[in-house]
Amino acid sequence: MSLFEGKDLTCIRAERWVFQGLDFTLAAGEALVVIGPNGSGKSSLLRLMAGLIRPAAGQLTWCGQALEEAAHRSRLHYLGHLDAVKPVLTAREVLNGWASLRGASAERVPEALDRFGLTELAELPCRLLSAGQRRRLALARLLATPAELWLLDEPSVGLDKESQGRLAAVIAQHQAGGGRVALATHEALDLEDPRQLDMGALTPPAAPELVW
Amino acid sequence: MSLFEGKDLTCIRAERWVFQGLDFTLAAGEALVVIGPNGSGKSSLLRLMAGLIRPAAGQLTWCGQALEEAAHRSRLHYLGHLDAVKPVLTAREVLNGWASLRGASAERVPEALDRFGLTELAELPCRLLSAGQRRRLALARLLATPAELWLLDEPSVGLDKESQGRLAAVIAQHQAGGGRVALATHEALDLEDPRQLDMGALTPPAAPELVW
Amino acid sequence: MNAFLAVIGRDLRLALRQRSDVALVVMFFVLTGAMFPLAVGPEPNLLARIAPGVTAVAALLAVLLSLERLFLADYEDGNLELLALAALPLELVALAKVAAHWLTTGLPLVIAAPVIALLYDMPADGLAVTLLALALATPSLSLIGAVGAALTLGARRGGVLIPLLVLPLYVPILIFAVSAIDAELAGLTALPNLLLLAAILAFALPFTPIAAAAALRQALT
Amino acid sequence: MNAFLAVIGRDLRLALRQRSDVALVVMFFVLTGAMFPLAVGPEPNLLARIAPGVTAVAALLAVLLSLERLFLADYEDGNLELLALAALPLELVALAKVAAHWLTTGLPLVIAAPVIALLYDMPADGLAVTLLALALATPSLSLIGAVGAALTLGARRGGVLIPLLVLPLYVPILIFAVSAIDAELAGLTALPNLLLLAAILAFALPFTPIAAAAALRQALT
Amino acid sequence: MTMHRFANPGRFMRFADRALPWTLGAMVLCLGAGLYLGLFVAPPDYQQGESVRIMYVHVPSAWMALFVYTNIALASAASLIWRHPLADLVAKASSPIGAGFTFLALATGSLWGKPMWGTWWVWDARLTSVLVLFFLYLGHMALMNAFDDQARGRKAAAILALVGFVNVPIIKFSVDWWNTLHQPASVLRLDGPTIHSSMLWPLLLMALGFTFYYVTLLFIRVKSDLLAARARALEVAALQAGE
Ligand code: HEM
Ligand SMILES: Nc1ncnc2c1ncn2[C@@H]1O[C@H](COP(=O)(O)OP(=O)(O)OP(=O)(O)O)[C@@H](O)[C@H]1O
Ligand SMILES: Nc1ncnc2c1ncn2[C@@H]1O[C@H](COP(=O)(O)OP(=O)(O)OP(=O)(O)O)[C@@H](O)[C@H]1O
Ligand SMILES: [Mg+2]
Ligand SMILES: [Mg+2]
Repeated sequence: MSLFEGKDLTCIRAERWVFQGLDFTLAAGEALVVIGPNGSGKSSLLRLMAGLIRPAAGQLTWCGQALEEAAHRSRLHYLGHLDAVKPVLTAREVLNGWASLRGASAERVPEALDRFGLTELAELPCRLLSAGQRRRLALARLLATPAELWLLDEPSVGLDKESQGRLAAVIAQHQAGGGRVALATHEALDLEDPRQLDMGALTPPAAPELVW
Repeated sequence: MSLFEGKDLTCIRAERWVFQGLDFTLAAGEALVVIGPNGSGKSSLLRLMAGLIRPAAGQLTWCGQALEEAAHRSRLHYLGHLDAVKPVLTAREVLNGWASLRGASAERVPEALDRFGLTELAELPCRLLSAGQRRRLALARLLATPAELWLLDEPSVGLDKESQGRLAAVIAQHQAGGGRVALATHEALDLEDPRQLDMGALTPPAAPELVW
Repeated sequence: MNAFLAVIGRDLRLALRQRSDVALVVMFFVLTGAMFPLAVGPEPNLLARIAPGVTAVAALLAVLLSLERLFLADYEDGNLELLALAALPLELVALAKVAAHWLTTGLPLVIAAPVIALLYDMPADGLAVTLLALALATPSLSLIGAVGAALTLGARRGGVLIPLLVLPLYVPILIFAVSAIDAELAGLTALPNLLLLAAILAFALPFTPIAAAAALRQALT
Repeated sequence: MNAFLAVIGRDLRLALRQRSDVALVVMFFVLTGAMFPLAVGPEPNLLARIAPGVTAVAALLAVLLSLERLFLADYEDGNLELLALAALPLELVALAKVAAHWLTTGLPLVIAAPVIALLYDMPADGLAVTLLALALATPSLSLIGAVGAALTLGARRGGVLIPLLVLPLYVPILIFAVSAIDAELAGLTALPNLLLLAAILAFALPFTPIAAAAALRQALT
Repeated sequence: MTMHRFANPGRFMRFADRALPWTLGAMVLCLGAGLYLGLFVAPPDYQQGESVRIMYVHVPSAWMALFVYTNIALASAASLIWRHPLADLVAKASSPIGAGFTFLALATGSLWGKPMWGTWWVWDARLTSVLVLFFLYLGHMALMNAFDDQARGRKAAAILALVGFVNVPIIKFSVDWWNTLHQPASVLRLDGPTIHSSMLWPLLLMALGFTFYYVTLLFIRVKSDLLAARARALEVAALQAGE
């Protein structure tokens, strides 16, 4: 059974050690919930998993093999702190664009909009959307095109109660379909048997071994 | 006793009705929690209260008198969805700058940093701060200079558990000192006897599209 | 390929969403061109002398101005991450964005050039070569400019840093373009200079996207 | 007053955080100046003719480039709300930001002007007037530019929209500045043109901040 | 800068400390001899007169301008391919020195131009391309310092250096490709030097001296950069210990 795995990962950002010696495994259908205080490195870890930044040490493997860039890109969805929504485009255009960026058709877009209750807002330019509506649009991306691995950085930020429910349901369905999800959060989300990774519990990075 | 009051407020943004016929009162020491689904107009209401946008109908009064711009500006703190943090400045510089913008001295800055656990990070350029650390810095503004009225738009977004506690404590202290706070949120914050204003319960605006 | 076109389409839609956008570059081009007669005075023969130079410089500056936003918007609103994770390599993404940039900047300039030629009443044959030279030069400007734009992401005052990085690299293009027009106006052949422009383009086309992509990766870490 | 200085200080610190920043505007100024000889050819007498015009145009463009970020950054990161809620009226905030902008843009240009004068070997007396003209013109450029910058908040491609709004208003400044230098070089008196420049400044100083503030309020709703 | 793993600056420091006195000595010797031969021994030019002696500064500095930029390009390639942090430091330390040499070439050139061509400056291919090189140096330096995250600035500058390298051959062969006022190469040419040895020797000595000057300065600057990096690392460590 294929496994997404990180071994002894060290992350250095702007000369500052964020974490070191971090291990994780993520099997099909699993949910990995990354928790921890602000600045403990949750977002950094997700960016590592997405291949947006390289680990200073340690390695990421997909069923044993080291990550192959193009393949990895095409198998993941990354949702960051930013919503990546263009003010001048309508919600629908944003999703269509994203779908075709992934080389997929736009057939799933209407359903994606519907799942996050955006159907009646679909034709509005996004600059008219409220913070939470924007966030929901960003989330709708997950459904606009299929992807095996979801990397979600505080997905529930700004969502109202109902939308949080929708999100939980969407994630559960994703897992049921054998998809895997790693998400960072400060709020309690009700997921199917989540495994927790507490960044706060890691041995805090020792003072970086000095230049010499 | 002085009262901050809004009567029969109507808000129209980009030709779209956000809400109408909204009333609120906010007495000294009170906390007004604005809840409601995404797009129900929480942020818009707070911007109205701050005087950043004008009501299409209805009026805002401070102990009976209609708002006097300059006076109102100087008595409020507004915290929006954006953190208004300059990537190139250090946390301390950001707060000092804000204090002097308000025509105040920087004497309270160290304490403000401390209350939100930013003292160790005070000398880092803010672009190195994580999302939650930025949010905490934005919140520290509330303490950097005194202001009677706090308008907080989803203040707890991205905060870890500990910081949420700090925030609650700070707000409680503010109320105890006779300050008033109006905040929009989706999460449950434990405040001293909050009064709720549910935007969802308002008579919904006619239609999401243009209404001429 | 599919995704490549998607990126172009996306940027075109963004640019054309406000139809004014394209018009703006053109107007800047024309305005700058129109500024010099005001600045150096009206003698016709003097104007005729500087016409090719002014045209080239104005076009170059118009492109320069439009460069900053090439990647910056996507970088600030988080779209760059998504592009970096798109189905096609970042090099091609960069190339696609450059293509869109040229279609919304360089091409309109070429089309608008006759206006300036008219302002300086340039002879018809000179105009023909001007258009040709611009058509060959502007793509290179976009390509090289993209590298500068990508390099300055996250740097403050990118708007001023970009010209400093890019202008030195623009110099040969500027010189060859002007010499081509001058040669034509002097009754000589413009061919060698046009060929040099083509050579620069052929050289920039494969390499600049690689450099730009590398810079973008840096910006994302 | 206190808060007024605070705004200036804040922007100065932002600009000077990297010392290079100010240098950049200057470099752009010099680069543009250096571009024209490449474009119009090396004849010294021709260059001497266009020297004043080029200097003025280059300065004008350098200011233009630096304008976009004047309010945009604050607008996008939410600082503009805070400035609008600061202890002093928005008009003064705008004025303070313009002052900071001039200190980090116009002033350096005045100081750098001799370099261009050297590239075109302009006589010393001409240089003196050039400096005077720039010193009078650049503040007006910043003031008027601020209005344009404020108006274009929210519009994408602001970088190109601003020139469009602002250039027409810059034209008189450009003309008077150039005529002043030309007059001096022609051995006549530059005084009348300099006075006209001063008049424009005196006129822009009180009114442009009001216009800018109004535009900023619009951007915030 | 992820010094911690990839490089061993300690080794470099020790090497630099040992090499410095020698490069310094060599520099003094070469420059001294070169200047003496150039200014007093070498004959004045039959048409240029004494002003030809500017050559002994102008030409070597012009060569160095090209040589240093080439070094930067090589170092940049090394840093991008092998991620070797020392390469980054070399590039960073080199560009101000190179800019200095370029400026010297420009200044002496235009000083020489006044008597020879009757003007300080002409916009011909060689002069212009050197001016462009000067701005490439400035751009490299500006980009290097344009980021709060030094590592980011270094990588960006490295990419720029590689892109800008195309200018070097243009400068070198501008005189051959375009007809310019400036005279073509007579020393650095495939078919061997074509100037008299009485002029060639001081020229080469000066060139050698300039090279040693460059190397010496390079060692010093890289060393100080390493020390700065170490100080920063300590500072950060202190900060993080606090967190
Ligand atoms: C600012 C003006 C000038 C610049 C930027 C400049 C630049 C250069 C450069 C880059 C080289 C190196 C050529 C190579 O390595 O092949 C060079 C060499 C040389 N320059 Fe200049 N030059 C300038 C003015 C002059 C003047 C006025 C003279 C004298 C008439 C002159 C005489 C020479 C000579 C004799 C060489 C050596 C050529 C050789 O033997 O390789 N230069 N100059
Ligand atoms: N900048 C804007 N310009 C025009 N209309 C806007 C703007 N921002 C929001 N709106 C509209 O106003 C309505 C209310 O937006 P608002 O941001 O106040 O909602 P909200 O309650 O804050 O939502 P959220 O919980 O997502 O923050 C939305 O339906 C949106 O369409
Ligand atoms: N863009 C960046 N460049 C350099 N360092 C950064 C950057 N972003 C964050 N850091 C540093 O990395 C550390 C971890 O940041 P990260 O964003 O991963 O924390 P986080 O767990 O996501 O915090 P939060 O819960 O607030 O999002 C922080 O201490 C911060 O100093
Ligand atoms: Mg985070
Ligand atoms: Mg809101």
